[in-house]
Amino acid sequence: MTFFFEVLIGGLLSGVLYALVALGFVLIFKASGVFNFAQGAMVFFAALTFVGFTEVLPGWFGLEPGSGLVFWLAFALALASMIVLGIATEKVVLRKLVNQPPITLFMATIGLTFFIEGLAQAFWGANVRGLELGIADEPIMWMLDEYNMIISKFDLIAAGMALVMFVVLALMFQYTRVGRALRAVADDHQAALSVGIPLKHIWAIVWGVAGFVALIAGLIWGARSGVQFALTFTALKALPVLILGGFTSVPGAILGGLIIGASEKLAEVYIGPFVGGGIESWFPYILAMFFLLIRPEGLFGEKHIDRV
Amino acid sequence: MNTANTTAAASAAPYLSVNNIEVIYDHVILVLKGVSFEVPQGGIVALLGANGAGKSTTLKSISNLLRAERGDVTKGSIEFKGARVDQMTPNELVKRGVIQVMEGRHCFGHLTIEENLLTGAYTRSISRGELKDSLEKVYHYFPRLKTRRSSQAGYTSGGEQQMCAIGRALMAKPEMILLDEPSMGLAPQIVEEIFEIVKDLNSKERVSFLLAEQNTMVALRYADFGYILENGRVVMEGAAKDLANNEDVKEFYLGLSGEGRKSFREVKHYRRRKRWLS
Amino acid sequence: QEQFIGLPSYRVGPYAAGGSGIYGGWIDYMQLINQRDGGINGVKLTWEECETEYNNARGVECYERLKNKGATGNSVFQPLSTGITYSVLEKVAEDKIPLVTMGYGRTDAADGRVFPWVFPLITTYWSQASAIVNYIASKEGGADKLKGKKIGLLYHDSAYGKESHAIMDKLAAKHGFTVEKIAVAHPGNEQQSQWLQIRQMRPDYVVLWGWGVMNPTALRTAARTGFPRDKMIGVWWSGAEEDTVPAGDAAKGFTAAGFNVAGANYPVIKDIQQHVYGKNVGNMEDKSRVGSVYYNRGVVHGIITVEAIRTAQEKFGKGKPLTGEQVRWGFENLKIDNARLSALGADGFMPELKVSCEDHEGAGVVKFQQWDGAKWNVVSDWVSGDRQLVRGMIEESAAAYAKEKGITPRDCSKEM
Amino acid sequence: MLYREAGQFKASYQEDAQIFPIRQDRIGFIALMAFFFLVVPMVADQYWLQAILIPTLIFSLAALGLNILTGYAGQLSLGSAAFMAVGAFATYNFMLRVDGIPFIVAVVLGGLCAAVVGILFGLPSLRIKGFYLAVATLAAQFFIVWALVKFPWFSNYSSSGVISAQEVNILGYAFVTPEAKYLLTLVIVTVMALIAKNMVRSTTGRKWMAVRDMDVAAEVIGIRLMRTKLQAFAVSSFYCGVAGALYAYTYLGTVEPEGFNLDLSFRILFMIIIGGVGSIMGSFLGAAFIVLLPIFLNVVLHSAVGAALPPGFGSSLELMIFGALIIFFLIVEPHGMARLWQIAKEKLRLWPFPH
Amino acid sequence: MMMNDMAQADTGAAAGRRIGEVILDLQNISLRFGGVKALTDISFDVREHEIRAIIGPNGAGKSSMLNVINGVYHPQEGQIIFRGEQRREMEPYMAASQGIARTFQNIALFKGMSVLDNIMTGRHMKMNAGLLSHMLYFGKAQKEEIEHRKKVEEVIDFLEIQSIRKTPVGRLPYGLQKRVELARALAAEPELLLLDEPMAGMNVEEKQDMCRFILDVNDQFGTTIVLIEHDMGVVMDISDRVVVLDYGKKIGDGTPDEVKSNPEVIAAYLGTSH
Ligand SMILES: Nc1ncnc2c1ncn2[C@@H]1O[C@H](COP(=O)(O)OP(=O)(O)OP(=O)(O)O)[C@@H](O)[C@H]1O
Ligand SMILES: Nc1ncnc2c1ncn2[C@@H]1O[C@H](COP(=O)(O)OP(=O)(O)OP(=O)(O)O)[C@@H](O)[C@H]1O
Ligand SMILES: [Mg+2]
Ligand SMILES: [Mg+2]
Repeated sequence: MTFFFEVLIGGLLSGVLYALVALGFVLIFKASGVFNFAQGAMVFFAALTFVGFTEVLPGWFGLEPGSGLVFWLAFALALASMIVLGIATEKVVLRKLVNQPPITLFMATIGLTFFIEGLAQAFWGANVRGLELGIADEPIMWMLDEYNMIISKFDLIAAGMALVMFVVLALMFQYTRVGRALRAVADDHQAALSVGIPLKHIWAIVWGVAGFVALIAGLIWGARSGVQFALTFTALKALPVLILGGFTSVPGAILGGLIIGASEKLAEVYIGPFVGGGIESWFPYILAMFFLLIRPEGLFGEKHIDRV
Repeated sequence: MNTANTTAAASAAPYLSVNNIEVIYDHVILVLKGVSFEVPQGGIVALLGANGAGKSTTLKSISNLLRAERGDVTKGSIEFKGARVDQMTPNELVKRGVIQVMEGRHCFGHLTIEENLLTGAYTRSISRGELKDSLEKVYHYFPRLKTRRSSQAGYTSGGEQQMCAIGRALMAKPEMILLDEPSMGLAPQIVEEIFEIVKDLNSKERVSFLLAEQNTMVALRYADFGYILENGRVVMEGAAKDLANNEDVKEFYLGLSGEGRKSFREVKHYRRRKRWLS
Repeated sequence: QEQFIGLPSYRVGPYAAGGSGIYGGWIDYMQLINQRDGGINGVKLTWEECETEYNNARGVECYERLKNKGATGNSVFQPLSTGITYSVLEKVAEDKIPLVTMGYGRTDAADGRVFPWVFPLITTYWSQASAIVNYIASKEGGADKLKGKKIGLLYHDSAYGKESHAIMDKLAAKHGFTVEKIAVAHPGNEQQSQWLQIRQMRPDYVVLWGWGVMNPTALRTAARTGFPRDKMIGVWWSGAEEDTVPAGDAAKGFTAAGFNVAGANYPVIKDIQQHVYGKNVGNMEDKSRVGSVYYNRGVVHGIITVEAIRTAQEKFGKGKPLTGEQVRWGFENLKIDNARLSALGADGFMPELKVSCEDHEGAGVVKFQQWDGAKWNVVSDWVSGDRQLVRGMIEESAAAYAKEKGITPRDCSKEM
Repeated sequence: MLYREAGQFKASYQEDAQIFPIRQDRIGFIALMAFFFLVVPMVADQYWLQAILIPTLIFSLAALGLNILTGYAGQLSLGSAAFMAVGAFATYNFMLRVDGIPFIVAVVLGGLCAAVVGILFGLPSLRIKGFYLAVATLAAQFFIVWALVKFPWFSNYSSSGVISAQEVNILGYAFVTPEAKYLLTLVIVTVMALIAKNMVRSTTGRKWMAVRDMDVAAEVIGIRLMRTKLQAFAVSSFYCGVAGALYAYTYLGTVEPEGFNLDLSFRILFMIIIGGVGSIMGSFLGAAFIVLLPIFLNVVLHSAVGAALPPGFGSSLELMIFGALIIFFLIVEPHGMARLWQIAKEKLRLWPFPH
Repeated sequence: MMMNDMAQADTGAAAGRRIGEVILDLQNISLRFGGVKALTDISFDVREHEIRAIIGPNGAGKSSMLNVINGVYHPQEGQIIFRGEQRREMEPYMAASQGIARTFQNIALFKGMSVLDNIMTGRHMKMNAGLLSHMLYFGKAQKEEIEHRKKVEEVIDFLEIQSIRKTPVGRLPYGLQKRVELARALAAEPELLLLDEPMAGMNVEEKQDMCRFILDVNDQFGTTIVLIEHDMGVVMDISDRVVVLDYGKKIGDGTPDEVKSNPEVIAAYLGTSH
């Protein structure tokens, strides 16, 4: 039974981290109806830029490597880069594709993916780097002593950070003027334009915020498994979370994350051995698919309205 | 009606003027072939014409929504209060006071009616209280919306959506509204109500209107001036009263012949169509 | 006089870290030969890179594009990708270009009678698995101590990862230990459940048959669940700096196999630094990576390629560019003994090698290195696997392929 | 004034419903076919045939398959590569296990297997729409590749999961030379493209498009949504399956399940979006674009200016330019190259007048 | 009220058009969406060959009523009897196969297809060549295609949309789209045609044309028509009987004249200006 709970809790914590990546998707989808394929690339770009700066900054300014100052300076610079990237995306890509069908915008973000991946590697090279956030990745001792259960401190803190972000963003969407405008844009670009919602600002804001989310996700995932191209794959983990929770819902993303995280781990442990293991690659998708059969727009997604 | 003095007061300076514009869609489809007209401050100008004449296109070129449909103003200029506005974004235009109500409603389906209305006030930085007042005003004009305020717009009836679209534009507190077929799909008494609202806003708050309307009868009743568009050209213009008395207009746009309105059942043949230009 | 070598490389994407290191080392070594020796007996080496992105279709395109370049065509094709290897496996025989797949590709191609054009060289996955078991045995104090032990096999859930299954099962049966196979789905950046399972099973060792991000993640998660890292043995695709550095302290004590070692303290690397980087023609952007595991592996690629060409020149004429067919002969008759290694400045850097018509593997040994938190340290001599068992499996598998394809294996006694 | 339809009158509906109603188009098409069937095999070298033309044709076929599903029937799918894998592995097993089975029959059966799997994974489309469906088709992608790796029977117990295609032999003629393989591929692709064209210009295609454009209205007209969607899934998967079989048999020779990864699925999706969603010709244009552009960039950046760039930078630059060009194309024409072509023709028709 | 229906029909209808038996009978229909009561206990019938109008203020439930008739919405209560068959719910395609066609308030054309293809799609119920024969485009498929194309061309001629045959419908102005939608519905040769505000957004001239089309369809093919329209002129002129809905309830039913003078209807809908 301890084992069961260990797996369950571990899964839930990983789930929150999946949800963190999914959140980036949700933001952009909600605000523009675009399925942003580049989300994974943005996570990679953000983390790589951050690590890149921590490497070069000491040399530039004679700072002590690994110091808090370097960390925060690198963080600020990485965030600035993400915002610049967001604004540039709006200027060069989205503005020109207003009111186009979703699939076209989707494709544009695929182009963007290639671009960002190339850009990141052109700037910082393809090397794999380590990243230390200074949060020890070790089991919480009293849990281990008391219940013989392994729960990682790192995961717990990361999940906590993620949850704070979720709450803030969820509130913003529901209750602010900008949040409302974002949702309006997602419904109908042209109508949003017609009431004077400045698409460019909105998009720049959203992509900036998505960049911030990507940076956080990049830092956490980068600290877990190194800053390398594989960070782009975190997007793959986020997709089932996204469909399960619904493309448009921040709470959906988090609940979806919890469900996917927990069930995928439990399935791997309890079902995997019977079919040869490795089912984590598809299990979340199949699970999400069955969920969709019951609720076609995910748990909290906006219902597709078709009236005649 | 006090049409006469509004027109007189306004004719001094051109408020909105459209000068000889040409519009091409998709680089190949030429739709407007040199359209010019003016809207005086505080005026109500009707743009009339058959389906496909280019009314919506004209409105969209003023509000700069054309680019979103891969359309382009290739010639001519558009001026509002003396400044060229053709290169402005719709957002800047709304801030300057020009807002369009698009044909076919275009409500934000997933937002509630009230949220839809609130998006209309996006460009105004106002306090919560003022926002509430504006809302109340719209609800006052359209009580039906109040009862449906918390339903998602996508699930409301056609007419409710139309009201929502108009109400949304009102929330921006515009100086000039471009109304594209406001009466479409509305029950007759609501049509009247909407035009009364137009009248009201026009006389009380000096809001100018440019309306594209198929319901010529009503449009000419409320407008000061009218332009008739055919095939992307202005083929006739004049004071609303004069137009309403023009024989051709009477026959083709008002369905009135010499002996008054004909029953729809009596119109026997439809293979006749007179065009001023084609 | 120039000898052309086509390089189907990958420097972007998930595989780039390995690619840039290996191709960097390889190119630097060829540069060294050109700069220091003026080529191989006066024949300068030329090369052209072609980006494959590790994608099969693009690999085939590169292969076709490169094959007729240079005066005598491409001399050797080394795609560094199992997928591309398979895609050109049959073409190389038609085009008469040797295909060298060091540490990847088709294991049974070590049977040169069935695969005359393919050279896995030095070692194969099966030899490696067997060597790892032998290494564990030596740590435990003898093969008999393996009995009753439990070895966890944490593998990348792909064809690559599954290559380990058959041989491990055979070895387990032979030595009386048990294997617990645990799959990690690609890409493997989340292994919570696998390691909790491992914690339950309590294996004595865990063999990490991983790739890419799966490796540091495994190390980190092992640390988190309290599995001792010095009981984890990695394969050569799990044993580079790229695998340990991201794991931070969690990687300390981790041991991995390799058919080359890390370190810049070898004459050959020093020569590269002097003659290549000294003249500012080095290929690595990040010079600190010179001497890393992947870089040195690239140097091994370079050494073997150059030595094969040198060997072939002995037969077909010194100082002349050779055709792919002639270079193939060079590979098949390649013999690098310790004396030669010393001469090359690569003593202990890579194993001795003797290739023959039957045996395209030629060595079958690996060294084990342990990560101390900053660098790899060699902790064993060259360890061989169970050559007989492995060879048996190779021949069996090759024979099955020959049958399926209707290939009559060469009779090696008739060759030369 | 060359490109005019003036003076070409159609006397019957049959004439009006031709694939190329305009004479100039017909002539152009015949010339093109003659070029590809007669001239190319004679002049193209092995590189062009094996590394460019054959894969372009095969990817065109896969793109065509996806276009039927996504472009015509409006069901977004990210699992095309998996259906290709089913086709390839099924064909392999038919060839392997059924003695003396003719190649074409094996390919068709392989395609049918893909169709069956396609229907299975198409079932959720009855309830799920848009991007939700796309992500659900990812389940197919991951599951199928996993299953092919996991169950060694599919690859005849080959230790590495790789299958090695048998020799293609039709009526005693062995297709071994690149020219022969090219012609075989070309024939199959041409025939299937014509069949696709026929489907989309008849009721079948109209039903697909109706479901795509507005499914409620389609249902009100009496179209059975379930049947139509599943039919599209089946046909599309069949096309992908055949493409997969050709991928194994006339192109690579040996394939591993992981070769049919998500990346390939995306690549096929790029093809139809760049080429033109809902256009047969677009599938071909898109495939050519996606196959050729990276090669072109690679040649330019590595062979031409490669020496001047730091290593690795060239490859990154390649990726950046590729991405930028995709975006550029979409901005110029969001509806793909096929639409660009159409607009060009419309302009040509009006030429020398601008409108 | 029922009794003078026939008399009214006789005089009002053009010669040769005889209003027949009840073919559609709606009994006690109630429809709710969550808390919204779209329709409450509504009953009325439609007779063969008649033009039956439904009017009412916005949001009264008119469109919902049509949706109930052809199976898009499933009412919680009530019964629908169409040509003697009684049912409460069915799928839209079943309604289509029984001869019910319709147009939509918000145009629901297939935007990516040409006018011709849109109308051809309307005929698909009558085409039964299989997939294989379509693949080859030979034999039955081709024959069918041509045969039905002829029918479609008749509809195109009838509605005078020859010149836009090959245009993608998305590019057409609103009014023409409405006409194409009608064409698509007519192509199915329906027995019962449901029209949801077919004349919205048209000027008088176009409305006249549209009325003519509707009357002609009704005359020439004997098609029964249920019509929603806000233009009272049109409704009063061309319909045989009118149902008035308000807030989901029926507040009037009868001939145009009767409805016009019904005080409840005047209060709720017509207002005093008419
Ligand atoms: N996005 C577009 N692309 C191509 N052509 C268009 C587009 N929008 C409109 N058109 C064409 O422009 C012409 C004018 O259309 P517009 O919508 O302005 O007419 P309208 O006068 O508003 O008609 P209606 O009364 O039906 O609304 C029409 O012929 C139409 O086909
Ligand atoms: N699918 C639905 N979900 C929720 N509410 C709905 C739905 N369909 C209709 N309604 C509600 O039912 C009521 C009746 O709608 P309906 O569309 O039938 O009105 P209508 O009479 O056609 O009005 P209009 O003349 O404005 O088109 C409206 O209040 C509408 O909001
Ligand atoms: Mg219009
Ligand atoms: Mg309605």
